[in-house]
Amino acid sequence: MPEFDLKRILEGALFASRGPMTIYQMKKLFGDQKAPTEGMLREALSSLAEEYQNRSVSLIEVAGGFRFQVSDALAPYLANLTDEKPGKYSRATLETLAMIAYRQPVTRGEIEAVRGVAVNTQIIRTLEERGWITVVGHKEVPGRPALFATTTEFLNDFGLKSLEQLPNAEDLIATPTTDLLDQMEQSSE
Amino acid sequence: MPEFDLKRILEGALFASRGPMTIYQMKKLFGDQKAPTEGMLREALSSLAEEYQNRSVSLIEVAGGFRFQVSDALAPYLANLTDEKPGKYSRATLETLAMIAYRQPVTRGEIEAVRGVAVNTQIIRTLEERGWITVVGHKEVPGRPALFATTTEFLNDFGLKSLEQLPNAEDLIATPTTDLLDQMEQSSE
Amino acid sequence: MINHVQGELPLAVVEGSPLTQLPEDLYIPPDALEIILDAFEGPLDLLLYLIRRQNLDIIQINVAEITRQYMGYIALLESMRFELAAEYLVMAAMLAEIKSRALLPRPVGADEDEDHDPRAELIRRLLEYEKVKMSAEAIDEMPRVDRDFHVAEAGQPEIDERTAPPQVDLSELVLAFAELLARARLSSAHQIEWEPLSTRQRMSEILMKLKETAELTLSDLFAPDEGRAGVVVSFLAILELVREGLCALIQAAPGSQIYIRRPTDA
Repeated sequence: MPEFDLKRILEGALFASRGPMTIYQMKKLFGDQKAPTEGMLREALSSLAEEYQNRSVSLIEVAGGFRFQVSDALAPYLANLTDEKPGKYSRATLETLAMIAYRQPVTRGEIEAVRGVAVNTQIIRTLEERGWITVVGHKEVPGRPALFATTTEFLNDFGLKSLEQLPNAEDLIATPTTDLLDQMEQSSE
Repeated sequence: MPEFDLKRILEGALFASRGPMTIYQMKKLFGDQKAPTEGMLREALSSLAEEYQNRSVSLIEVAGGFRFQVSDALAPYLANLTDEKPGKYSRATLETLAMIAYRQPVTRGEIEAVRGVAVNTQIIRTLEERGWITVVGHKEVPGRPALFATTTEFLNDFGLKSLEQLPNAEDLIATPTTDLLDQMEQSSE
Repeated sequence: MINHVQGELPLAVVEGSPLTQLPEDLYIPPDALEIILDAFEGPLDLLLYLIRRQNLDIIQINVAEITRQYMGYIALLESMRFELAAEYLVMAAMLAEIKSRALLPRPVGADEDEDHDPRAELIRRLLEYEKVKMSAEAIDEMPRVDRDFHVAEAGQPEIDERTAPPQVDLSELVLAFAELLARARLSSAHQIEWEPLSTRQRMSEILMKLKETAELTLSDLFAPDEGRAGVVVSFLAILELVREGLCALIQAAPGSQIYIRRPTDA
C-alpha cells in the first residue's frame, strides 16, 4: 500500500466525504495521535487548491468547510444525463410516506417499529425535499425524536382535501382468503 | 468559463456522478450531437486512469461502469471520522447472501434446504433494502416462490465487474473432500 | 480434556440426574453454554463443528460417535431449557436412523439404493453447507464500499432540473400501507389502537401552528365554520397531544383562558 503525505490524505478524504469537511474533521482523520495543526492543514489545503486550479474539479471553501466541486462549465453536459422520464420511489419510501400519512404525527422509531426495518435517512430527506412531509415537533421522550406529518402540498399533490379522504387501508387487507378463513372460523363455532 | 477536452469532461462527470457511469451515459453527456465514439471514450478513460495511478483516488471499472474510488490505504483515516462502526452482517445474513450470489436465481426454500434452517424474512428484506438482492421471477412450482438474484449494485459495492470475480467456492474448502466423495462413489460402483 | 467440577452445583440435570461434570468428549467453550445456540447456524453447522473439532474429514465421519456427541449437546441444551429449533431434533432423528441402519446387517444381494443412503445424503449436505459457510466468510472478507473503500465524489454544479420528480398514485400509497398493516399484523407486535385520521391530521395541524406560535388559545383551534364536529375533532386532538406529551395545557386561574404550549415552553 502506498504511503500518502498530508496533502494526499486530505485529497482522498475530501473526495470520500459526502459533504464539506471542517478543519475539526480533518484533524479527526488522524485519530488520537499526531494530528496536524490547523496551520499545517490550511497550508496543505491551499497547496491542494492550487494543484486543482483550472481543472474540471476544484477545491472550494464553503460555510460548512472545504469540498471538491465540479466546475460549473460542466453543468450543460451533466444536464444531458438527467432523464426525462420521472423515476420511481422505492417501496421503503412509499411505506414510510404511507406510515406518516396514516399515523401522523409519528416518529421515525414508530415507523421502524411497524416496518420492522430501519428507515434510511435518505428516505426522510427525499420526502422532505419533495415537500410532502415536515417536522411538526419533537416527542418528549429521551432523544426528543422529530415528529413527522404530511403537508398541505402532500394533500394537493394527491388531490385530497383532507386526510380523511385517504382510503381506508384496513378494507384492503381483507382479501378473499381471509374472508373465507373468517367464515370458516365462524361456521365451526 | 474554461473549455475542457474529452478527458477533463469525463473526469468532472465521473466525480459528479453518484454511481458508476456507463459508456452509454458518457455518450449521453454530449446530448444528441457530436457524441464521441466508444473507442474515443475508452481511450480517454485509460489515459485518465493512468493519470490517477498511485494517487489517493483512482479510476476503476465495476459492473455498473466506471467510477473514481478513494485508495484503500486511506480507509484507516476515514474510519476515524465516524464513531459508528460500519454495519456488520450476521452469519445468517451473509450465508443467505452467499447462497444467492453463488446459486442465483434461487428460491428461499432452496436456501433453507442447504442451510438446514429457516431463512428469516427480516434477512431477505435487509438484503433487498441494501439493494444487493432482488426478485427476478417466480419458480413455476406450487406456490410460485420468488427467485432471488444479486443486483449490479451488489457487484458495485464489492468492487466487482462480474459474478465470475467472486472467490471460487470450491477453492475455499481446504481439504479435497469433494474429490474423495467422487472416489468413494466410483469405488462403490 | 476439560473436566469442570463445580462444587455442589450441578451443571445441568440430564434425565433426572444432576450433571456436575461435563462429559469428557463434550467440549464446551468456556462460559459459552448460553451462547451455544447463537453460535451455531443450525444443526448442519453444529455437526460441522463436531467433525472439524476432531480434524476429521467429512467423508470419514463415524456416525455413531458423532451421533453420540450431537445427542450430548441436544440433551445439554434441553436441560438448560433452551427452546430448541425443530431442525435440531429432525437432525437428531436422522442421525439415529443412520446409526441404526449401520448396525443392521445388509440384505444379501439386495441392490443398495444409493440414492436413499442417508449417510451419503448427510455427507452431501454437510459438504454443501460447508461450501456456503466458506463463501459467506469469503464475501465478508471482500472489500466492501464504505467499510474498506470509499467512492470518490465531488459536489455537483447547479444543474437545470429537467426531471420531473417521481409520481405516486394514491392507490400505490394506500396499497403500501395496507401491506404494511398486513405485515405488522402477522408479526402481531403492533396492536395499538390509533386515533381516526381526522384527529391525527388535526394533531399535526396544531403542532404545525405551535411551531410558529409558542402559545395558542383554545379558540385559535376551533373554527366556527367547521361546526360541532370540528370542535370535537380539535378537542380530541388536543387531548391526544397532551396524552402523548406533545403539548401542554396551561390555565393560570380557574375560569381563565386556557393556553396550549409546546411542552418545553410550558
